[in-house]
Amino acid sequence: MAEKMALAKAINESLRRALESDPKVLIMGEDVGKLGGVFRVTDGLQKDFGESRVIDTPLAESGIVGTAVGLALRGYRPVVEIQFDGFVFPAYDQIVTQLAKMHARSLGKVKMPVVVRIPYGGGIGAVEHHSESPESLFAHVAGLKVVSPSNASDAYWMMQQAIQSDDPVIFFEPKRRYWDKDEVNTEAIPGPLHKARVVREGTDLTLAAYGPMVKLCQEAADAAAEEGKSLEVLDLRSVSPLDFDSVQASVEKTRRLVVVHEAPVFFGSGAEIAARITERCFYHLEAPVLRVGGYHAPYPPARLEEEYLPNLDRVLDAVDRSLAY
Amino acid sequence: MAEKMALAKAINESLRRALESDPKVLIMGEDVGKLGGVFRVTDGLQKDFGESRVIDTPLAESGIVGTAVGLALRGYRPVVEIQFDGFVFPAYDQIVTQLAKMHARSLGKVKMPVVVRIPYGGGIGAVEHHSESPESLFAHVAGLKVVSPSNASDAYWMMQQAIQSDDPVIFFEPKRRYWDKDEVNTEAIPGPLHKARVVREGTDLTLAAYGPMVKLCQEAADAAAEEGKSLEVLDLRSVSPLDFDSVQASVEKTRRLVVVHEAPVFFGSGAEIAARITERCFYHLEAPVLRVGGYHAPYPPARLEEEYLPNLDRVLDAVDRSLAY
Amino acid sequence: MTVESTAARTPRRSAGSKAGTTGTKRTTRTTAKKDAGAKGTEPQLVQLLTPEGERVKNAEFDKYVAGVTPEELRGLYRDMVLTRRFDAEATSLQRQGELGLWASLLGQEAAQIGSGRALRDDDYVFPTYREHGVAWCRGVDPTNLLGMFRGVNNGGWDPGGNNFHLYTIVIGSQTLHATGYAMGVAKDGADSAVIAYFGDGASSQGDVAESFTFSAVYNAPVVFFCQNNQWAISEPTEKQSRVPIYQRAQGFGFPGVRVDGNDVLGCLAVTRWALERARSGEGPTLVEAFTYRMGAHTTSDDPTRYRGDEERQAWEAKDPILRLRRYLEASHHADEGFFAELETESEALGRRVREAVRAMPDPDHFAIFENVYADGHALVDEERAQFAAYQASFADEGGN
Amino acid sequence: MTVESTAARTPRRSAGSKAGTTGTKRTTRTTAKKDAGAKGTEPQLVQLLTPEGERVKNAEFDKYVAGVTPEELRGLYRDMVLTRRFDAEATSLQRQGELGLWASLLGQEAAQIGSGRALRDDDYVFPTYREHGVAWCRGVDPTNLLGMFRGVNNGGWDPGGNNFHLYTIVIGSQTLHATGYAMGVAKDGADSAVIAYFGDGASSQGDVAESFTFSAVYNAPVVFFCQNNQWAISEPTEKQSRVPIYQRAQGFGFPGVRVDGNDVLGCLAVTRWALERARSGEGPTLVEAFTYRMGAHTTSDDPTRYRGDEERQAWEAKDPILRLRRYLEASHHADEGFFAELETESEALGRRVREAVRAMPDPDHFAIFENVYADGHALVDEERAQFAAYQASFADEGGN
Ligand SMILES: Cc1ncc(C[n+]2csc(CCOP(=O)(O)OP(=O)(O)O)c2C)c(N)n1
Ligand SMILES: Cc1ncc(C[n+]2csc(CCOP(=O)(O)OP(=O)(O)O)c2C)c(N)n1
Ligand SMILES: [Mg+2]
Ligand SMILES: [Mg+2]
Repeated sequence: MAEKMALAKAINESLRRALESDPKVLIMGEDVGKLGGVFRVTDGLQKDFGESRVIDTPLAESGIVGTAVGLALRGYRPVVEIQFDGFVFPAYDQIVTQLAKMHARSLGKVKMPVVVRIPYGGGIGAVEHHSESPESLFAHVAGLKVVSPSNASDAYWMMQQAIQSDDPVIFFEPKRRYWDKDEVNTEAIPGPLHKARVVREGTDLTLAAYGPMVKLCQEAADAAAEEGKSLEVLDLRSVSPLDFDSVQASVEKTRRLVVVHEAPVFFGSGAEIAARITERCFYHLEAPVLRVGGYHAPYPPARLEEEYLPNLDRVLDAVDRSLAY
Repeated sequence: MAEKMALAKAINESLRRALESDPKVLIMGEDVGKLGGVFRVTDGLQKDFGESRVIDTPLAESGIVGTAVGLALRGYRPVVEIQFDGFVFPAYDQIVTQLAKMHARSLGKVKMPVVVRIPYGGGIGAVEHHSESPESLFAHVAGLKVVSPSNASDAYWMMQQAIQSDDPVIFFEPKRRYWDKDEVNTEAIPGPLHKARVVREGTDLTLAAYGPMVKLCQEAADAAAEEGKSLEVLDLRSVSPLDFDSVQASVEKTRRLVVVHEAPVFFGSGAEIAARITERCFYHLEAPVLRVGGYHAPYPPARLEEEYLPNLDRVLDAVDRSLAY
Repeated sequence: MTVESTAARTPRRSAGSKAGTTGTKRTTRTTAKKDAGAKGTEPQLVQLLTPEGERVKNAEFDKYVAGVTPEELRGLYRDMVLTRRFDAEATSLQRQGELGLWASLLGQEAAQIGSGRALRDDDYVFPTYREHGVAWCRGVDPTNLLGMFRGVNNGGWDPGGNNFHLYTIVIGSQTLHATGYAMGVAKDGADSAVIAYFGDGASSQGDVAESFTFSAVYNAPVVFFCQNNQWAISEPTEKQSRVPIYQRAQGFGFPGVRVDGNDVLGCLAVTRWALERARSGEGPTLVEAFTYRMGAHTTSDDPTRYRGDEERQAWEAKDPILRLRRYLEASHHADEGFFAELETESEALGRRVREAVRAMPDPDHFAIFENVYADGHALVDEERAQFAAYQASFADEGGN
Repeated sequence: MTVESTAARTPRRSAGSKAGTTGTKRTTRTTAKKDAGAKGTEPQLVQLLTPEGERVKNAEFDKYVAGVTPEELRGLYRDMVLTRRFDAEATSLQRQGELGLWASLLGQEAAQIGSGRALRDDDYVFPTYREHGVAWCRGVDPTNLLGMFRGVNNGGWDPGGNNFHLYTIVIGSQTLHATGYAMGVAKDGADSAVIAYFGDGASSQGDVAESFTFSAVYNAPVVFFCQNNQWAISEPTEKQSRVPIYQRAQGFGFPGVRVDGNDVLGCLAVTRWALERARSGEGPTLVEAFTYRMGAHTTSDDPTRYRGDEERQAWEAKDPILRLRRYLEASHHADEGFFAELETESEALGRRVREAVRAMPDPDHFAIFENVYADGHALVDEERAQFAAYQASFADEGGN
């Protein structure tokens, strides 16, 4: 059924559906029970599925992921919540050395169907550690898949697919879009989890983004259209694997690419995209791939975040610079 | 005095000099005392400087880095050892959320002169977690500096400079080069810590590397020379900051660039170098920047590491591919 | 520290039910004494002042407060009242949009003032994000605490200025900093002590356990001061431990004690004892201050979703300020004039803080690039320059 | 697991001195009993069989081994002997260059066989990298254990095949996996138990503390089996804890017990007790098996740099195999024929392992790209294809 719902609610519905359809699915995390999570993404789930399926954990992220690994070994499919981006690091060791490598270590004997949900990104005026975009730190690690939806419908379906995946998926939820509403068709059969989507067609330049920055790129394309520039907007949806084929196809057409993400530019996903697309499209590119992202600085205090984050002006500035080549 | 010494010994001598010249310098880590570290890099230091300066710690990496942060706040300059690359992850939270950000968090009031020594990289036939190259995971994080020497002389001097730095430095030691000997002049006044060095001049293509791969690139340049190709070899020495000016200068001359590192290519330092150099040298490059590095797979068991690691053939293959443009 | 959804809230639930407690059977092998339960009256609870304001004798700890003068008692009272006033002002400033968030210490004044006033100037404090009362004791200007909650900085005071470290948001990590600092104090041969604050929830973090290990092994002069305020956001203490938290210490080889965290005298005495241990080379101590978070976790939190009013009411009867007032009145250590004057002072503080916050300027945009490194970094320089050029391009556009 | 420098080694030191122990003062507040010291005779040590092979009575634990038949005793002996033989073979295979590294269990046979034989088939084991004896009890083919040490894989058996998880090298992490697995067992309503092995060094890791917290809070059916072999590479246990490790448990709300880790009967009994607790819903238990690493940490280690021979000699007198042999002989539970036959079997095992290892093929190069993901990954496919093309280019070059 198609229904308009907020992105947070779409994830909530998707988790509910997973809990209903597979008794092995578990929800774990800090405050995910009665409180329903600090963003209410797990609202009502403990009430309906009980404390043994929706588990308030001790305040210890390594413990959350480490026990999820054990539960997966026992045949469960845990969906764990990290309360905020900046609090995933105590779990980083379990994610990188255990969760990511267990399947390979066992020569394929065991599977790790664990989803790590991380509300991420800035723009909500929060205090330190609550606004970061650490996706690069996971994409570099083989064994993990990294995805980020940009809208409610994708959030619903990508969560379904992430839970069904036998691989660990780091699921980055664009927290500043939690309240954005979109049509969600809970019956549509979705495309593959790791495939990019052309959000808007264009001919002069490609804007590639994922998660919270897709909306910004759409706005930039609108603004550029008013100036007679036709921008194509790609929603990458997945950071690992990255759908280079779709980016390549778009760039072969537009011959220009700007990548936008909130994470710092230095060693960010824009670097990987620029490097690979330049290799694939060397003779097509009219301009170097440009990147718009965070600076090489700690995420700043809230009153500076607008200067730090990519915004319409900075995206359009990069578009102009690219078109000037 | 110039003296030929192994890279491990050069670090040992550098640590000794730091302990002698500054009473605030401390050495901390697992087995750094009587054993002198599993690679003997701290050999003899506890004997000569005592247990209060050279500290065997409990087996807990987060604790090692976290207490080093506290010691730095008290005015000490801890040099901590992580026994192997794969064991840095339990300390990742303290490194990323505390060590890297304390200076900025305090608006510059406190300094974090902490060196984190990490023997890294493969090629020594070790078991899992003992051969990884995680430098990308630190370079992406603002507040950290990341360096890696390629030879004994640099190891000596870069360690001196890292200890003198008021910023946290992640010091990646190329463990497979620990026993390689080189001339070390302990009186020479070195250039800046974060400046790349032209190891060999050339005109046809630039090979850029750091740490263990510099030697390989020199060998590749030798081999290419026999075929009449003149390769310039750059030892980057520092991954954050990255000396893009030197790379740019070289590429403006050679018009071709191949970056070599052991770390996986995907989201590796080659991506950042390729992206930025392509932007800076768009009209100079005759070929896309090519990357030679690890695959997107966990570091394999020892009997496969030769296939996994960049080697002479793979570097020369990339050189040929670049020259073929 | 948590920023929460502004999405629709579910209706208030009246039942104060807790997430189910695991049925723990008693075992024979532990030598640890088992307490009656985390929320009941505690046999081991050190208490010098009852909720009714009566001074009860304690053979072990009385000596640590024997010299406390009436003036000092009034001082403790004043500290608590002013801290509460400041805290209330911050909460309302958040409501008014002047702050993005506030983490109230309401109910924890005795734990913070009692422990904070036990410290010497040369001692060093590692707080969480809720130690406004301790900051007050250290002489940190309350306004400075508000910077991070307003979003103008991530910590607005010089930690070395008052030996009061910056607020730490990543739960538990400061306990390791405190331990390292204390190792440094010991190396220096100083007799200062270090105190690390953390919460009941934090007790589950691996970092806290590692700080126990390091401090025990190096015999570091550190006091671990756990304010067990019964809740970690929505999770009751039973989700963190099935035995009282103070017992955690003994398995690491140092003593733990539980004190009534709403009894300022008790907190003062027990902290003094623990600090004295630290100074005299006896190493670490764990103090569990049994108290209650009377407000929401932060201004973003809605406690009605997970706890009932009865619990709060029960704890209101144990209010830390009320009980000291009762004692001061009954013992005639303070008169009406004192209370009236304090009321005036309190209002003045509120006003001063309000005005100071409203006048607090937004940071300069270039602050993003400041202090990322102490010794500079080429990329930061490059990005700062690009940013400057970009900003200048708007200025160029003039009226656009 | 440690690969060490092949650099010059310093001369053997004869003094068995330890890294300085912190002068720990006794405190009054802990309820924990203090033991005589980590290396002395332990008052709390559960011991059923003395080093001299005498069976001593133990009111609490005798019942767990009351039914052990002479045949079972011979079985335990056989397990220990064969495990030691296998271990020795692996050490010499490393010397011969057939293995890159070996982590010997020499001296820890009783701890591993005693605990391993206490398990039921449906129980699940989470080992470190040294549990060759436990693997033996689980029926994992010894040859399979050698794959990772030879460098042909990172774990060469199916964990689910024998309910024996892969070796874990990152110290302590498996304790959380065990806890999660045990939480799953409880959810399934099964009465299986889970056992997590770790070392004295590992007890310092935050992950181990978190596993104690999680298992206690969820009352998970898990036994934490710590082999305190006195050393974490070069660091003596005092660098990890200033009180005996078994005491760690009580602060988390579950029992801890120290057993003579060189007494196979004691280990069997105590583990059975702990497993029974797990099965009957009493939650976690910590067992500290007090034993000794008689060899080097791994074949890369040189223990002469940090410990003396006297210590080893003292522990040799407590050899786990010797004491059971004495008991078997004195009680006439085994005759010369048994020992002779075992000797033959032992040699055969050595031979079989030797041959199997030498015949172990190197992995296919494409194995690098296998099993990175269960559901595939576009980049892995791409890199595999590039690798294939690159490999093929050599084939093309023919005689080059
Ligand atoms: C590592 C980490 N995980 C999660 C959070 C989110 N968080 C902030 S406060 C809090 C609860 C803390 O509870 P407690 O330690 O009892 O302190 P209290 O807030 O009650 O003072 C949580 C989960 C965090 N700040 N850091
Ligand atoms: C997280 C981590 N840090 C460091 C190491 C290196 N290392 C391997 S074994 C070891 C000592 C382990 O001591 P213990 O836990 O007592 O076990 P034992 O080796 O004595 O059986 C160390 C430091 C590691 N494997 N993992
Ligand atoms: Mg709390
Ligand atoms: Mg050990």
